[in-house]
Amino acid sequence: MEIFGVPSALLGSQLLVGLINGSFYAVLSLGLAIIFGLLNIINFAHGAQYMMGAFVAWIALTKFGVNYWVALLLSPLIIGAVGVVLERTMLRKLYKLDHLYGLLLTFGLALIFEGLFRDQYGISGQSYPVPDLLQGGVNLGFMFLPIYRGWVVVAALTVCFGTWFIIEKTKLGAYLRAGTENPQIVQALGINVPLLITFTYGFGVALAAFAGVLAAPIYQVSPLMGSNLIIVVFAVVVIGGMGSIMGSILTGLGLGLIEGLTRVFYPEASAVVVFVIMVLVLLVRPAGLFGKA
Amino acid sequence: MTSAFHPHPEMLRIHDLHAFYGESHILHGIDLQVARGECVTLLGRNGSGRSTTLKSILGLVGRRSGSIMVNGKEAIAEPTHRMARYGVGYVPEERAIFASLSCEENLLLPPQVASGGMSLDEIYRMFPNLLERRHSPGTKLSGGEQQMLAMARVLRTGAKLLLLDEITEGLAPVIVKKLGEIIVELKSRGFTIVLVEQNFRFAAPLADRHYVLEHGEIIATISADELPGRMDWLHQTLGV
Amino acid sequence: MSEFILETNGLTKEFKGFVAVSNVDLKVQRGHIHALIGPNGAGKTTVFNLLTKFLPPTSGSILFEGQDITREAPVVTARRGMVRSFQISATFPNLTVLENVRIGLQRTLGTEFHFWRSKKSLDVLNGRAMELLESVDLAGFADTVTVEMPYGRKRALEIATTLALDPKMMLLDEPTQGMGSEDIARVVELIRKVSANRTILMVEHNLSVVANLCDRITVLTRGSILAEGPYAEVSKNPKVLEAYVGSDDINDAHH
Amino acid sequence: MNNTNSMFARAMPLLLGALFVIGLVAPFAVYPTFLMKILCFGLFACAFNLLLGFVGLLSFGHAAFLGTAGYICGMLVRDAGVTPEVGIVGGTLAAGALGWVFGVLAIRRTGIYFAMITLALSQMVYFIVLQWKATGGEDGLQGVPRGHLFGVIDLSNNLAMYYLVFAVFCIGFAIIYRTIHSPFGQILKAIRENEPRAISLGYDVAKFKLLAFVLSASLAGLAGATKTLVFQLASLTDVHWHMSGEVVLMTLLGGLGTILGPLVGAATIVSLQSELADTVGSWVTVIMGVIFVICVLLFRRGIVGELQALIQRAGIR
Amino acid sequence: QISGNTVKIGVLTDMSGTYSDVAGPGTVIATQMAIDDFIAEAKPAFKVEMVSADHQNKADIASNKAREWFEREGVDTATELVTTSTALAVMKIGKEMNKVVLMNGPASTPITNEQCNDVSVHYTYDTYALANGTAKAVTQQGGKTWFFLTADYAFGQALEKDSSAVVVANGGKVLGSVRHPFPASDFSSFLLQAQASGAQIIGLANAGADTTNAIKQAAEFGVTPKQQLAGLLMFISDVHSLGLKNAQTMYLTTGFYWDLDDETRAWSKRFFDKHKRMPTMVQAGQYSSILHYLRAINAIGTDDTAKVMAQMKKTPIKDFFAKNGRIREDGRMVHDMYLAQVKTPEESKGPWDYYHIRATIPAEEAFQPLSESRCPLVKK
Ligand SMILES: Nc1ncnc2c1ncn2[C@@H]1O[C@H](COP(=O)(O)OP(=O)(O)OP(=O)(O)O)[C@@H](O)[C@H]1O
Ligand SMILES: Nc1ncnc2c1ncn2[C@@H]1O[C@H](COP(=O)(O)OP(=O)(O)OP(=O)(O)O)[C@@H](O)[C@H]1O
Ligand SMILES: [Mg+2]
Ligand SMILES: [Mg+2]
Repeated sequence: MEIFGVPSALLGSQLLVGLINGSFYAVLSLGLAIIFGLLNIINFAHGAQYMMGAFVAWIALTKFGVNYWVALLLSPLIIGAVGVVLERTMLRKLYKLDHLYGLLLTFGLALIFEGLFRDQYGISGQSYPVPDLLQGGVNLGFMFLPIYRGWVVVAALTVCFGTWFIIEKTKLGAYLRAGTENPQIVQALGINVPLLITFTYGFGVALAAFAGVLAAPIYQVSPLMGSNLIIVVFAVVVIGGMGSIMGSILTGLGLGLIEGLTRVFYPEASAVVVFVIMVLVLLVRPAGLFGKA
Repeated sequence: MTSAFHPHPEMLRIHDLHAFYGESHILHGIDLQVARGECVTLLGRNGSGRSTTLKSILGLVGRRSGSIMVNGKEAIAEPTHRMARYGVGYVPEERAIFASLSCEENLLLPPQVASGGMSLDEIYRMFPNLLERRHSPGTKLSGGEQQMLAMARVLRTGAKLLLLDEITEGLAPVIVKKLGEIIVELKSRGFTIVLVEQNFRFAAPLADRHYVLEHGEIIATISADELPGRMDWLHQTLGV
Repeated sequence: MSEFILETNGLTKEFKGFVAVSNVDLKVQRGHIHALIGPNGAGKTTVFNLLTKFLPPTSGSILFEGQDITREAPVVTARRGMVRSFQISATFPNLTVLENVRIGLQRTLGTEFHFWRSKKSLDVLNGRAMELLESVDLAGFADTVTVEMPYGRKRALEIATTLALDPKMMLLDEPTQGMGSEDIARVVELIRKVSANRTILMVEHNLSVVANLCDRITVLTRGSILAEGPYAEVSKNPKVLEAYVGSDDINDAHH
Repeated sequence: MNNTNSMFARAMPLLLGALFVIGLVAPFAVYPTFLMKILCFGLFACAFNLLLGFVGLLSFGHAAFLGTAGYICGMLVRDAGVTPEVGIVGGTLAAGALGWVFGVLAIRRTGIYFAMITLALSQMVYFIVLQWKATGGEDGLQGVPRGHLFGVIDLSNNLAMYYLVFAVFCIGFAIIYRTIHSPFGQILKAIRENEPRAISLGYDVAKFKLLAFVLSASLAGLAGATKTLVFQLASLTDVHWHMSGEVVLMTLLGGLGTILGPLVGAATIVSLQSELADTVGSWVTVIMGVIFVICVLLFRRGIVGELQALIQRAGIR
Repeated sequence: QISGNTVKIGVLTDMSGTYSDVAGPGTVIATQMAIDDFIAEAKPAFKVEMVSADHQNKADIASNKAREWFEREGVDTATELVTTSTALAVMKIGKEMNKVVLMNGPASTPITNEQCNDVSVHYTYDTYALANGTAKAVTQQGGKTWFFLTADYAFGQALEKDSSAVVVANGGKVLGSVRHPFPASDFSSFLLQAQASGAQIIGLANAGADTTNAIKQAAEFGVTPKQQLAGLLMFISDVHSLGLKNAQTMYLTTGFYWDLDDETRAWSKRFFDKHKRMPTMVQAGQYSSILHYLRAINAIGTDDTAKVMAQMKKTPIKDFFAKNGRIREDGRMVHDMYLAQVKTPEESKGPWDYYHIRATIPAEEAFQPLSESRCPLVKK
């Protein structure tokens, strides 16, 4: 069977691949959205932190023999802790200022991180093996699905929906949302907002690192792995609008799918399709799909 | 010693309080005391520093110095979120309703800092408007509804020392009247209240004492008994 | 010309099933100071938002000077001469007082997009700007940077800036909110002064201000008009007393 | 405070005059290509600053204008054989047109959104430039002849080229200076201070921002087109988002919202880059990052801003 | 006769960017080795100095730096110049200022075709040699059906076009191709298309991180080893970073491999001691080119550009890098190239033991023949 001249098996497999990429977009844009939500900062260092997450896993494996599963926990913790330190020492000083300073600071940090890793590990990147448990793949009939990719989707979606649940359905989440709007008053109501902010940043960063570890066995672990990805994720965030957590998750997944389809029907445009969609969405809904104007 | 059984008779004692926003020095040594169950007002012209006094009790100003004793304990060095644990509740001038939370979520948000916080039912009985709009997003409420919500929110926490900044602002007379009744009731329940008000007609019958501020200093203290005799002076200084 | 500068017919606004403004027929007579009062949540601000196009009505129409303006863009309505003030003070804080007023006047020159022209070309407006400042007693502050002014004066400046547009009609939403009594008196005088030759529609909870200023009052409850008439009449209406004042003596509601 | 402000206002023409004279004699003291590079990036940063410093819009996609104008100018001069001034004008117009497109899409949002939208749009331009055959892809647009100005003056002479660049810079700078001090600039300032109020006074805010954006884009394009002639090439780095970041750094380092800051910032960064290239090798990015962080944390007024503050404090005392 | 009695060599390379592993700091080390070896061997009457700079892959920085070097610092030759955009820019400056330009890192063929000039030498390799070598050898060895994964920009497209022609010329068949954006990180969609095509060989018409990611994901999706990959532009540093597990059995063409013979092993060991990595062909070529240049100056006793160029072109090149090399009039240095197949992890005996050399491609066949040249200097 063919659809627009493309065998349906190929189409099915592309949709699945799109979903896998969408999972990465979702985790990354979720982290960005959370940080933006509470700190009002666009975390330009998100891509670098994603890269560092992957590197920590790689270093842990090659230098200390720490396996994938431990790294999946450890790396977000370590990078999250780095995030906590950054927030305490630097970002904290910027909250009273125009938001653009946060963007500029994290941009500078991204340059530093990428530069340091580049200096230390060179540019070519390192290989991280697929964990033994997830080796191989299953034949779905229409495609060969590497088990690891399946795991990525499951892990990413679990984390995304878990996060969504915490933020939308728990008291902690209500503090977060309220703190986003008026930290002073939330403080006056007796909630330790500075701590909340610190941990939110740490958590957002940890999400980036988590995505990094997930990515390590798929992509080469290289110092620049995050720097191009992050701009696409920014576009995803613009398309989704910063309005809702669920919005950023769904937009991430959706754009992964659309990108996957573009790669079949018109691969030349697959690099720009996200940006084209962004333009179209902005024309119709300046605040993004889920954003509040 | 103070304890739950022997509460300190003095709920709030402020001594030589100075406050700054960046370079500008706003409060120049405020002194005041409020006993448990009392209601006092801060009067003054626009910009005289009344709101700033409340904010500096909570640590919401740039910098502050002096002494703030709450319930007998020094609190000047405490961060804002700890002040709430001292039993201080604050209704800000600008209401600060959270837009991303519904009316009811706004009410559910504050943690209980002490026993005796009001239940939702009690709140809705007090402010029927809120019951009707309970699922509306916070900022979609009308100005007056937001004002009620801000007041209600603090009553939920169980805070016993209430710092209320212009709570009648933008309210219809019918609600203002209701608020007056509520404050009387709160007093009778042992709440301590510091009121900042422009609406003198509202504040006068409620207060045990009035502090008059000018340029960040207290220029007069007038007790309820003395009030009739000082009305002329108040007229002159405040245009009341 | 009709005696009514502004008319609404069946003006209605629903928010997700909640009717905030329902079937309001409001008529504002030319030259009047007209007050819109009512309990909280009655829909006053929403009516203002509808009139100035910050919100689109669900149904009903708005006529300004006999023209249907229901579907116009906010800027267009503003240029027709219906200008609103904001509840928070709306000045340009880092411009001088004179420059603030000049921003209001500048559109008359038609050079607002001329990036190649010198700023000095605006000096021709200074005379008119000073006149406006004098009319609100701010001439002495002309060169002050606006942030440094006291609250009540900023309010006056805002009104002067609005007057620069020479509006036919001004909409004021709680103009005395947050003011001390002395400033209230000043603003009341100001409103009275500028109301010459123009129409004013205001929302105000301070009934002494309303009593003092307004020619006609519309009382809104739950989105609908409850009563309308001059102060003396409305203030005796038992329904109004019950819904709005909460006692049978209107004087209780004065600040 | 007012006094020192007006003191600045009075000193400004003197200062600008002095700089003009320095600019005239500079190529005899300093390597002209280097100066030309500084002037091109200086103009680029000034154009960027017009938007960020005076309208309050952070565009993170200004490289798109620099680069597009550069490529268009290069193609016009190299492939269509027009004279250099036509190339420059063509490039500038192209950048202006692109600026209009960007503006229409982005102007409705402010703050960080605006930054992200411009960034994403410029990334789109990057991909187009990369994939389009005529641009030479990764090899860049090479071998653009400098040609003869008005068909007469031979620009392959470095000194002649320098004076053209200097003239272009002065024109661009004058336009910016005038824009800031024009009736239009006055409205921009008002919009920046209180946007809802400006709307309520009947100004169509979006149109003002759009015009400012187009102006800024065109001037960035002017810089880019000129730069292509100077180096006789246009390359992908000009449209890459790192370039957008660099111009922010230049402006920030020099002093946001100051008249001369961007030029000073550009001169500093350009010199630093060429110095660092020989000495520290791979640490260039790290050092740039550190400068960014320091600027944001400790040095927000930038070089010129700090100097002004210093003079002001001295003046008050 | 030698300006300032000093020959000053400028190494302009990518010290930290995408190509820093292929060229970068290693080429600086190689240059210094060449200088030291030359001084030890020839005991010249003149001094030899080196300067280096990071062009950050930016053509304007490269051209600015080169101009400054030539004008102000008495640099006699600008060398290395990885990435074609910087190379082309510096070639123009070299021509304008009449200085020698020795290129090792850049890959594109226009350097010795449309853009060629008489002061430039393109020394180590070019895309034609790599693509041609791989495509031809693989097709001849039985890889008859091809599918291309192409980076969607000028360079990738050229690589695909050249290789397709060779495949067809050698009796193979191209079943299709897919263009992927550059740079890309996820290749699964494209690999699935390649898989669906059923081609025996998947030609990777891309470079650097794109290539390595594609190879890695090909293994993941089970594309390899059923189908074989052919890297059209790959270096030993790429294989090193991928690991043999991912790269095994793929074909590539290289101008140099450290483990060819005693000479290459000896030199590479010295290099390894300094750099802690085995040399890439660019780094080895850099050494060879610098030595050739210095020997030419020493032989004629002048650093006059035209004379040096003539001497370099006249003298055959024979060292551990180039067994029978020579520089043609279009500036192309031609020498033997090697078709390599990556070892499996089991076959590898230790670190950096990566290649089986499957064939030697003679110099005259390896590069684009002069008859096809588009360089104006070539008289036909
Ligand atoms: N965030 C701030 N930064 C700088 N100055 C401030 C700030 N907030 C208030 N001020 C200044 O502090 C002084 C006191 O302000 P405050 O708000 O306490 O006055 P108030 O008596 O409550 O009057 P109002 O009726 O205006 O609320 C005023 O002069 C005001 O300009
Ligand atoms: N955007 C909105 N979405 C949903 N409900 C709204 C919205 N705006 C207003 N409302 C509701 O409509 C009603 C009327 O609101 P409005 O602000 O007009 O009241 P008001 O008369 O101005 O009251 P106040 O005197 O308290 O300012 C309120 O109950 C409010 O909650
Ligand atoms: Mg106050
Ligand atoms: Mg209202």
